[in-house]
Amino acid sequence: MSVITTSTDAVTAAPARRRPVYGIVGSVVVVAVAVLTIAAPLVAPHDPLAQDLTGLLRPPSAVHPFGTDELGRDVLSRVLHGGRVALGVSLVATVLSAVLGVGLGVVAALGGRYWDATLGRLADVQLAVPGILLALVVLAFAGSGTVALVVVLALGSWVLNFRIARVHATFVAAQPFIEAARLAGASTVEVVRRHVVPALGPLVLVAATLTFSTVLLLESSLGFLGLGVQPPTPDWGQMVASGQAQLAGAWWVSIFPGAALVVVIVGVQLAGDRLAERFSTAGRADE
Amino acid sequence: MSRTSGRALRAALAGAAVLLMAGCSGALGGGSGGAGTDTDTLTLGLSRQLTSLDPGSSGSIDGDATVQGAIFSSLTKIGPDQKLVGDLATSWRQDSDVQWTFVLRDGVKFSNGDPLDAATVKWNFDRLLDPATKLTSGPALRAIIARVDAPDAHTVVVTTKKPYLDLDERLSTTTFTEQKWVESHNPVLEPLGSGPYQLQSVDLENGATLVRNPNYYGDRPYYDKVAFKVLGTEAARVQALQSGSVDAAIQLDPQSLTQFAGSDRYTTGSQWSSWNMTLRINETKPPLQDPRVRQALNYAVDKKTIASSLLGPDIQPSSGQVLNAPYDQVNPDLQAYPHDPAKARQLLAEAGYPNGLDLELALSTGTYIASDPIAQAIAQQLGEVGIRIKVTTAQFPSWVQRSYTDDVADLIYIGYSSGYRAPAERLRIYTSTYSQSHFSDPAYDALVDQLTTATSREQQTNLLDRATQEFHDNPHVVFLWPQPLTWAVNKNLDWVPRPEHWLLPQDFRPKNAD
Amino acid sequence: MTVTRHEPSPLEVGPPPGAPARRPRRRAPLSARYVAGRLATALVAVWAVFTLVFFSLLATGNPAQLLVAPDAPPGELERITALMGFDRPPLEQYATFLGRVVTGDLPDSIRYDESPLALVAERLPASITLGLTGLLLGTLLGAAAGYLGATARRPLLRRLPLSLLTALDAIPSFFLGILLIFVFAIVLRSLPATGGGTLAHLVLPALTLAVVVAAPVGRIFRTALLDVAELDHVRTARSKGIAPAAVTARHVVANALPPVLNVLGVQAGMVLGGAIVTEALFGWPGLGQLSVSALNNRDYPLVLACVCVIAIGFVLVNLAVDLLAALLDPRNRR
Amino acid sequence: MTGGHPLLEVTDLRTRIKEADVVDGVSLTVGRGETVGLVGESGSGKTLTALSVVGLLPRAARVVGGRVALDGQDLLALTDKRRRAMLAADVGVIFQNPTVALNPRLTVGAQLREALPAGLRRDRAGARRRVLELLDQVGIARGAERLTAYPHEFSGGLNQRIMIAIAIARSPRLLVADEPTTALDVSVQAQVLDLLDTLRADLGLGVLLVTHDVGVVADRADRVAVMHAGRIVEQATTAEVLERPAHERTRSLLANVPRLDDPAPPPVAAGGRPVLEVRGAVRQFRSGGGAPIRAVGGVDLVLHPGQALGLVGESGSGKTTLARLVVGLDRPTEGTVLHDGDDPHTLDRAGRARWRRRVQYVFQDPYGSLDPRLTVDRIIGEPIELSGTPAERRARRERIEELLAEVDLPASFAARQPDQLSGGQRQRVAIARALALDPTLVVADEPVSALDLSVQATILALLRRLRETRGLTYVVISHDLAVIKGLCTDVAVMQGGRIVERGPTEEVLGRPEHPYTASLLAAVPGRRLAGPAVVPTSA
Repeated sequence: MSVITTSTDAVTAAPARRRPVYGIVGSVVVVAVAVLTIAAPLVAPHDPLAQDLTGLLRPPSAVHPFGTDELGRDVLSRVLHGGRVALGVSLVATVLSAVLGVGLGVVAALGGRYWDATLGRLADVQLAVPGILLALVVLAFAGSGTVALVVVLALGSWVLNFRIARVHATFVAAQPFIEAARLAGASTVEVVRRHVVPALGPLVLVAATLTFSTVLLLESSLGFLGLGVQPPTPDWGQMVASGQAQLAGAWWVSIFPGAALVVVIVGVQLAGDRLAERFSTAGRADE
Repeated sequence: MSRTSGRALRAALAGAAVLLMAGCSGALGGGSGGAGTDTDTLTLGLSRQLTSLDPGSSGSIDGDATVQGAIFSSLTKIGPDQKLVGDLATSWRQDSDVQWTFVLRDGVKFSNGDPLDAATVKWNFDRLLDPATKLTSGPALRAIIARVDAPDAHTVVVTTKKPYLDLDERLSTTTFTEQKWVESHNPVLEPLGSGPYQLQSVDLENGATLVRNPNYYGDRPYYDKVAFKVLGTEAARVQALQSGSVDAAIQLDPQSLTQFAGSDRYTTGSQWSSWNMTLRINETKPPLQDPRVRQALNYAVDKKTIASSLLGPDIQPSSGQVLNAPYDQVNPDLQAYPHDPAKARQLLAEAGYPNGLDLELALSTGTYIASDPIAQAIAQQLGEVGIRIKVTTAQFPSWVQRSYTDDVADLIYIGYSSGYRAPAERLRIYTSTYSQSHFSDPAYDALVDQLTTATSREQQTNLLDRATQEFHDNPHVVFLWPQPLTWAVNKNLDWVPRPEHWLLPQDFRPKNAD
Repeated sequence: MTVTRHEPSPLEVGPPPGAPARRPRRRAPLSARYVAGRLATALVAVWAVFTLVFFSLLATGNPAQLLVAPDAPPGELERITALMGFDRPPLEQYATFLGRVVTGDLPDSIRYDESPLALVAERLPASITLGLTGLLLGTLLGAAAGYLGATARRPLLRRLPLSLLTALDAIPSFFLGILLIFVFAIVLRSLPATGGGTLAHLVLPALTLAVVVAAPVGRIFRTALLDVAELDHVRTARSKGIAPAAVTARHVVANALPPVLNVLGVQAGMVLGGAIVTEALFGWPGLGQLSVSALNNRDYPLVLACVCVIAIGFVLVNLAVDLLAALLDPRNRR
Repeated sequence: MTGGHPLLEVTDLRTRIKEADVVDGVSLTVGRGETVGLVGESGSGKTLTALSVVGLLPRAARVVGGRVALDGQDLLALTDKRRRAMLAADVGVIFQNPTVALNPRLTVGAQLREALPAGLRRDRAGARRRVLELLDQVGIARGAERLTAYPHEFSGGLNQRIMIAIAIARSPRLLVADEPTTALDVSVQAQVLDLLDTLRADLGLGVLLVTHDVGVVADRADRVAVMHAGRIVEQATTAEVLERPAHERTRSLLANVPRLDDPAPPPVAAGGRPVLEVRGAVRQFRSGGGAPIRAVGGVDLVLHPGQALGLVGESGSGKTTLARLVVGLDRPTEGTVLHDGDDPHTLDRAGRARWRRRVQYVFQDPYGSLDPRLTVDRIIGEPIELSGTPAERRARRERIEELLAEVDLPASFAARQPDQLSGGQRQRVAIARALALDPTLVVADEPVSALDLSVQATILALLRRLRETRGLTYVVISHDLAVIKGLCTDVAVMQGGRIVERGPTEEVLGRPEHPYTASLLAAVPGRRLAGPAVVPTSA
């Protein structure tokens, strides 16, 4: 007997779920890049800072697989070392942003109207200033340093975590099991510790992948504008900028670090999508 | 969709469309004539954002000064061949050590038709000399000029405070506007001058559009219309050239120039300029107060290699002074410090720093040609003699601001250009009283003061040689090189590069035009 | 299976059990009170931003230093500083400045010697043009890709547009901009690389901005379409026997718009931020470029005007999005 | 116009979700003018059977075999387009929850017009006439005024009438009603079912009535099909099924229906200090701009040890709000709630902790009341960890085993998580948690309303047993009078935030004094079920 599909609506496409393989590929890419950059001193063929004024802007070759830059430095080694900075700074900023956002989100959700209104307004204010503009102001004020950079990146991204945490914490707080815990004698702090924070965990992890992409984008944009990590320390955004003028003649100076950025962001997004899907199916398991 | 919500949606969409169109017309109406598309329009790329078109504001030559140079006229001017000629003045003479008389051209008019006479010139000087104004050209002139008189409509008499041999050349960048106009307009954005062009529109961040001044007294410039485009970064300049949207641009990184080597559209070039690059040293820090340390810095940098690889094969290091031939008169006896790392290490050891020291080198983003790689290369070479360099970068304004304070970085990569060749002015930049100097050298200051008030050319040359020798032996900078003037200019255009970095529209004409 | 799942009896009057007493945020969004409340929030936001930026800038140094010629005699700096009032205590400067803002008598831009509002107003059309074009283009691209992603029968057509947008979204704006310039301006020479003024100049920066908007809009629209298509009332519509396309148009698309609007509100902020990089990259004569330049020049009356206008713009866009969403939902109407 | 075929003939229908046949060879018929009831517990496949017939399956499900013949014409053999046309012309569908089954963004008028046959839709005036006629037919007065309204402006009952109007708009011959009254209060439920009956009679419709409510089927259906695990286990006339149930499933289904003719627990003499005293309790909620809403408007209530008070009333009557006041989850705007003479909101910390142990709550929704991330062990142990004495904490493990045993769950369940439990097991865990600190007063808010009949019966039995073994004092909230009857010594009837009648269960339900109580009793479906008294619904 032939299979008959009886749903005839126009919106019939089976949810084109990303197959897990994409998530796995994404995770593998992220892990691979992370390993390569952490191991940069071991795997990089050259000193990323070693100049060769007689070999400027050499195209890719066996000695320099990614070519050399405007000071004759090996681009491959700089891309590898540049990842340490870009990914490290972004990771720290992501963690800071998650802690800040989730902390404030829980306070807003459970701290009563006053806190909710105040923090909500604060988030609105934060959102109303583009992250880049705020970064320009703060970095002009504090100077370009790693600490300032991390703070700026966290400031530019905590609102997402805040909103996700606030909405979800509000949802969790409205669940009967929270009242059950209160009836069992739990204080607000205990309710948060026992029920709210564990419930937020998976979501925060998914949000962290989003935050990480955002932060990495912002970090590289700042690097591109010359406000990020300072030379000679290599950084992807900064490297793209340094080769921008030579794009027609020496494309490799910009393209390789830019491509590295794209690969990491795609990898993180794929891994994040997979995570999101896993947790959302887990959440539906009992229906 | 229900009728009401449908209507609401349509209204919203219509509103958005109207906004969009309003925006378009606003944005598109602002500037007309796409660059490079209009054959009657000459499009020139500037490297610096404009700050002010007020003739009383001193600006960067590769920026507002060039635009001012097309709009205003001055008493004297320097031609493309470096010769000083009259502009508003038909003749001038030095009456005494401190008095000069300029005879003005007849019938000069501003672009709005108002006359420009000696009284106008006097009012302009009075405006600059008035200590109450904020005009940035004022203070320097106040140091030189005592008073300006206009005994009749054609005669301007300038009285200096002390003898000043180069006043005629010094005044080649002092330009004039009209009192009545300034009182009713914002001269920063609405200049009125008597030069070959008049302003049509200006956007300090992005450029200006000029049209020919019908009342101009001099040779009629070839192009009716000129668009200056601010291309603030190397990448912007390169991209503008690559996409063919400018006819000429200067201040290109030599490495970028190679991209245009085979271009069928542009000729490129590189030559000496009036711009002299050094590392200024902040001597408020103890190690740098020792002349041996400063000499060591000079020995440690391989100026020749850096200049030839990063600035162009023809660029030679400065000969141990802050002046370059052929633009400046130089001291022929001086030589560049040779690259001698051993000597540098020895001097450092003698000064008590056998293990080297840590210094900061501050850069201004994109202000000087190839400054980032140059700084990295210098840092590497200094590192080889044990001087560990941390390079910091800041936007030009904050970098400059910091350079005025004693908190300035230990080393800054900086250069000075000039629109005129008064030797005293070139050396004064490195006296200890200069706002960006952070050292004390009374002997050198005294020599420059004497040079400023020299009353004869022989005396001037003598004093110049003594001052440069003094500065060479007890250096307060790391002598580097002249920044080259690099350019890419449309093959069909005739143009003589000017070492001062002027990119004046009146200098351009098509190759085949007569 | 959710279909046969027993519906719990309707909630009784009162707040949801356990939740801290909270009123639904959007009760009567179109009432004057609601709009006034939102505008008040906007004012508070603008004031907070203003204060933050004011003190940050004050801390970065004395703007008078930039007004003084390099060869100015000693004392010139102090003179200008006093003239501009930069030597007063910070709080006094703040109070003075705030007072002038409130009375509408803004101090002139330091660099332009003109009212910063006039300068901002001059740049605003260009920014709005770029921003709106980017937003509209992105929305259209995203909506088309999302619609195809939910309804197309061919797997390729269903996946490709959305995947393409997602991939483009992973390219940082500055890098995408560079690539676009390289391809269209340098290799093909079909579009100008930098500057503003003509429609041709608008294409590349608008495309760069559109990508930022398109991918999230596309994803959300697709998800919303699929979710709404599963709702009971769509089943009701299907039971009426009307054509599938009509079901989609009347019942699915309209109900899938609110999440898209929400995303647009957030993305509008991204566009405002992205415009700073994009305008710098493409030399687009807009507000982003003006604010960066003003910041570099320590022209803080102008910086404040720019930042405040950008913040107001963001709040207004979000207000508009909220109002539009409310307009589209009759439940919010009476 | 008709051949020898029944109106609807389903033969060996199979519908699959993923790899499971959720409808596994179902065959049934519906004749003209006949109502066929399709009953079964949740998950039995009754709704999917109905949706398979009308071609409205969710995305994940698909029909893989069988025949669905309308008037002899096999729908499954037709092209999509023709099948759709035929279904549209001849079959009307009514869904469970009228509030979400209508498009919130379109006016009622627009949605009705859309349901008209294509030809009529284009004729503006004709369409309007027909729409008004339909509204009149489903008993909606002042139809013209209602056309521009949106569904959210109507009550559930009114919306369900509109759904019915949509279903009959194209003059179908078959009506498929999927749990048409489940989301409605009993009084509204009766009206809607009456309407369906009238329409069936007037229009000669065949009706396939899908429901879990045996009472509804008993009252309304001519024939009954009982479903279990995707199959029809019994199919016969209603009278036959009710009187001589052949299949074991049918028998247990009938046996588990709580009945109003069951005896109520005997009244308990009011002795000693009251466990609970509610004095003039008022709870107001601020509403947006308008006058404050009085959810509870001055309630007095005294409860003595051992009593079990049933709180009944329709949705919105203030039952849950009152319960929340009683357990201290909420504070009264006016008046006091005293436990053993103490007001918990004035107690000090230690006093509150002692009070906390004495009062516990069992929630309506066994899905939401257990933290899905914790094990049963942690869930039951939570009150002990938070409020127990040191001795209790040390004996935690043994205590949890005792509690599990008391609610008839094996000790091995301690390691499970809620998603590994059925609804009834969850509710047992929730009860065990409530008992962990040996409370004297337990408030149970609709403790069985989310459960299937068979499960419901066992939970009710558990609650009855606990009352006897532990001497608990109960407050039980339910909209289901039969549940109260079997469990409570006393009943309080709430209407509009007030208690309108209170007394021993037998008296109040046997001889209601207040007209509201009487109307509640009258609306309870299931008159045709065996037994002398009316039988309430389980919904």
